[in-house]
Amino acid sequence: MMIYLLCLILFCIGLYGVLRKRNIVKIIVGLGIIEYSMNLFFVLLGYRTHGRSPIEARTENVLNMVDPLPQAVVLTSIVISLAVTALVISIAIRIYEYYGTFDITKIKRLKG
Amino acid sequence: MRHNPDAGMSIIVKTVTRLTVGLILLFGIYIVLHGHISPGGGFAGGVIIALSFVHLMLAFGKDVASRKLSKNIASNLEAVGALMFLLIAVAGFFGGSFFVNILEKGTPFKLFSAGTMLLNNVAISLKVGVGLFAIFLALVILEGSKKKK
Amino acid sequence: MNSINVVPLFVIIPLFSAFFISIVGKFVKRNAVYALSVIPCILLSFFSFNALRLLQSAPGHMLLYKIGGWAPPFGICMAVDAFGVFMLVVVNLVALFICIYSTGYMEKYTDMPKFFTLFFLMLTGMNGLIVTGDLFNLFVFLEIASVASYALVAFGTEAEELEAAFKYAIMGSVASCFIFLGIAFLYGFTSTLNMADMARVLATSHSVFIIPFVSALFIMGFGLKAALVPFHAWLPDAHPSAPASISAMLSGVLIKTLGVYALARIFFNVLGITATHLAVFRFLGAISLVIGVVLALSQWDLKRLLAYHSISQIGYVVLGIGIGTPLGIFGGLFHLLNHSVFKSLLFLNSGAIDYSVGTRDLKHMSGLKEKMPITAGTNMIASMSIAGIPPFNGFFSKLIIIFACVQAGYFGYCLIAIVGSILTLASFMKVQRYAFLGELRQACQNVKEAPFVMKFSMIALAVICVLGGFLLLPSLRPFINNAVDVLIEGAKYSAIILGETAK
Amino acid sequence: MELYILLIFMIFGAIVAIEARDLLSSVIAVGAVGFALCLAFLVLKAPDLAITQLVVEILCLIILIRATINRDLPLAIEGRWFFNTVSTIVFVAVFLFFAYTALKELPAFGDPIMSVVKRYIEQGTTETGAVNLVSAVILDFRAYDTLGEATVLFASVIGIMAILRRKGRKKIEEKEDAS
Repeated sequence: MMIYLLCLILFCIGLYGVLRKRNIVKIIVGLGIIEYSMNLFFVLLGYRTHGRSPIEARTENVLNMVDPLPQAVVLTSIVISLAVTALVISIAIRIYEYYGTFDITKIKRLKG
Repeated sequence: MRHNPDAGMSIIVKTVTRLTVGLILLFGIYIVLHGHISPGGGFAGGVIIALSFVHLMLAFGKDVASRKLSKNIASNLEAVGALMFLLIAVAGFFGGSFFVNILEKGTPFKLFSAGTMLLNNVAISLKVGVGLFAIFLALVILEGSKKKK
Repeated sequence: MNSINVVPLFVIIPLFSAFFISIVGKFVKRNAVYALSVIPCILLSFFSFNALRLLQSAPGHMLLYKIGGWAPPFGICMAVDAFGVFMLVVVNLVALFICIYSTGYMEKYTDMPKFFTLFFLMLTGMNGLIVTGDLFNLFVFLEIASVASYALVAFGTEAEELEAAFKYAIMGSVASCFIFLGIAFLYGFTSTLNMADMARVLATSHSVFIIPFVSALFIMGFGLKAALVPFHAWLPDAHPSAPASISAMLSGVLIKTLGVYALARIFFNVLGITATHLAVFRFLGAISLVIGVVLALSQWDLKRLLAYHSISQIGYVVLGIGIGTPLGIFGGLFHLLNHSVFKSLLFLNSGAIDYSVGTRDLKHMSGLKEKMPITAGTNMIASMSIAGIPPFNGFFSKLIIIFACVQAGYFGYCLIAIVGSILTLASFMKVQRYAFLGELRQACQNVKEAPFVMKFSMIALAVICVLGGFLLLPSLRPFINNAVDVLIEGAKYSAIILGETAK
Repeated sequence: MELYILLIFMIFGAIVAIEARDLLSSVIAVGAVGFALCLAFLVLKAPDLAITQLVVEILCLIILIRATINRDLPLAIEGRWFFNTVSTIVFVAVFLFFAYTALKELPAFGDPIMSVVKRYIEQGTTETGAVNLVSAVILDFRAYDTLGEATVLFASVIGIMAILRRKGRKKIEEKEDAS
């Protein structure tokens, strides 16, 4: 139970970084940390004490396998977070080209 | 690889890169082909292939790598990979419903053992590898154009 | 190809055309790409009406499609019921007219093939989300639609658009992380990802804290995708800066499928609706209704004004669904249909003005009626129906929501709905007076009417606006009523799916 | 036991990444958190995930460094208005409290209820022919997810190519010759 809480604390640190920081790169870093903790939490749910990795051994029949479903789901989620992070970084680069700064309080051309 | 000597990093990095790029590419292809036997698979292998191209570009500068695989060829190849994956899925219609694994299964520990899984892995790795390299090329080319302005 | 195979076509067709256009786009002339993009949309709308007809004959009023031949709890299944077909018809019809419109509108932007590729990817995401019966699959298609819409908002790479796209992308991905956390908790508790199987396990299990916490996570995640008030900050920036056909797609269809449909499907069919959920929905709906209209009054940029109205109209829909009685849900869904029609028409009109006059500011344009009669006419119809003037469809759906409020005894919400409708009327009078009536400004002398393609789709949507009112006829009413029944008895959803696989 | 050590290290790495003044050091701190996550996957017996996380982490790091390296960056000035800090901290506290209560009801760490997965483990190899069950789940039982997944990556590549093109809109004078 304690390990789940540590993972959610990591989630909150990332959330703090996204909501609180003024620098675009810090916000992207916070987003990355949120996605790391999210993936870790899902895999933690599937762990079995003294389990073995879910690959059949040639010689003997592996009995206590770890849950393969969260691993398949998190593999997809890792690549989704890569796709979103790459998109957000390319937007940040173009914003730096126009505004000359990464500080979101200075990027306020939009009204309201 | 004829290139203007000043682009890219120092000579030491270039010689090391000449040695390791082939090995990284080979390792990536191994991971893709053995996806259903050992850990790894379409995604991991594809990203390793992309990294080998990125490694080449970082060491030798932009023009060498884009001569190997230019941007619009990359985006076309990526769409071809994605289309291949979709066609394998649609081919499942003959075997009943959408994503049926129509090829025969073969004996477990052999290379051609899991029906369409091998083809799926190859299609995904083609798409992921070329797509991520296209992203990196787009990022670098934007940087180049800004300096010229 | 027997009839059941129509279900995966809703994902295969847009996906195939997205990949095909991105390959062929550079080597083919412009109108070939236009043809390549309009034909799949026509096919999709035809299949969605076809699915409507198929549904009557389907066992248990549910089109169940087992992907890869695996039975639901083990593989992913596609479950299309009355509520799903209702959303499919709305999404694909509006997408058809927007696609026709954008073949004309995209002259102003470079790199047009990439636009249509992203357009079809967004359509794939929405159709996939409506069709799927698996919770993680719903998350993946939600991500496809969101990533495509982040890129489309920043399509014209100007400074404001990039800033709006950045804000939208960050808030959107934080919302997706909350949704993924909710899915992780549900998987940990029920150890299955299939919605029907999960509903059965949740119904039999006794959990005191899990369901409230997970529903809070989902309300935050899908609430942000639906732009309900506490999470609406991205919408007034993202919609004006997107190209007009995309802002029509965003506020017409995207926030409804990603937000309202997903909320309704998960809360009514999976988690099991409770009185507190309904109270929260009513409260959020009422707040976004009021704040959306009040903020819209002071706006001078036409598209920003329309974006704030999207927030308030979504408030109507969520308020309608939050009442919980069959009449309330009927009003909510009917308003969802009407809003996606007249809101996309309003955005298409603003795009036509932007295309010919070149500005979005109400102060700089007036008296366009002489030069752009058709746009003025369609705008008049759309403003009348959003403000709720009797002969048009907006009036009937708002009326039903107000009746449902009175019938269920929520007089406060009923008052808010009426006041909101009046303020909407006021702000659209402003739009009419400044944009179309009054004398023609000398700057706008050489303004010419929008091209034929744009006029055709605007007139088509206006016709639907006028005809929308007749959906109340007894012959057409079951179209929405079956969707309402799906939501009312939520538990039947899982009984049908699991029952169907058992036999 | 080593899981706790890795998690504590990740939390410290995350704090350093958020609070570091220089952007480059915060990007490198995120890299460290990513590699610790890769180790955690190995400890949790998920080799597929470890490879993918390691490789994706490297690519993400290269792109991030590329975005921050040759910019004449002022140091990230601290300080934002007071209301924002209070609301973030209150939200985090409420979130953690309710998460704690919900966590108590989840099955204990280490023995997940594997109702659906039992069939994957027992008949996975016979039905799909794959030895690596994670690949069996990805490419056969839930192959539709992987199709969606490949489309997300395709969408982001096309989106990045659309965002990073040099000229977004045609200027007015160009519009005549184009149409």
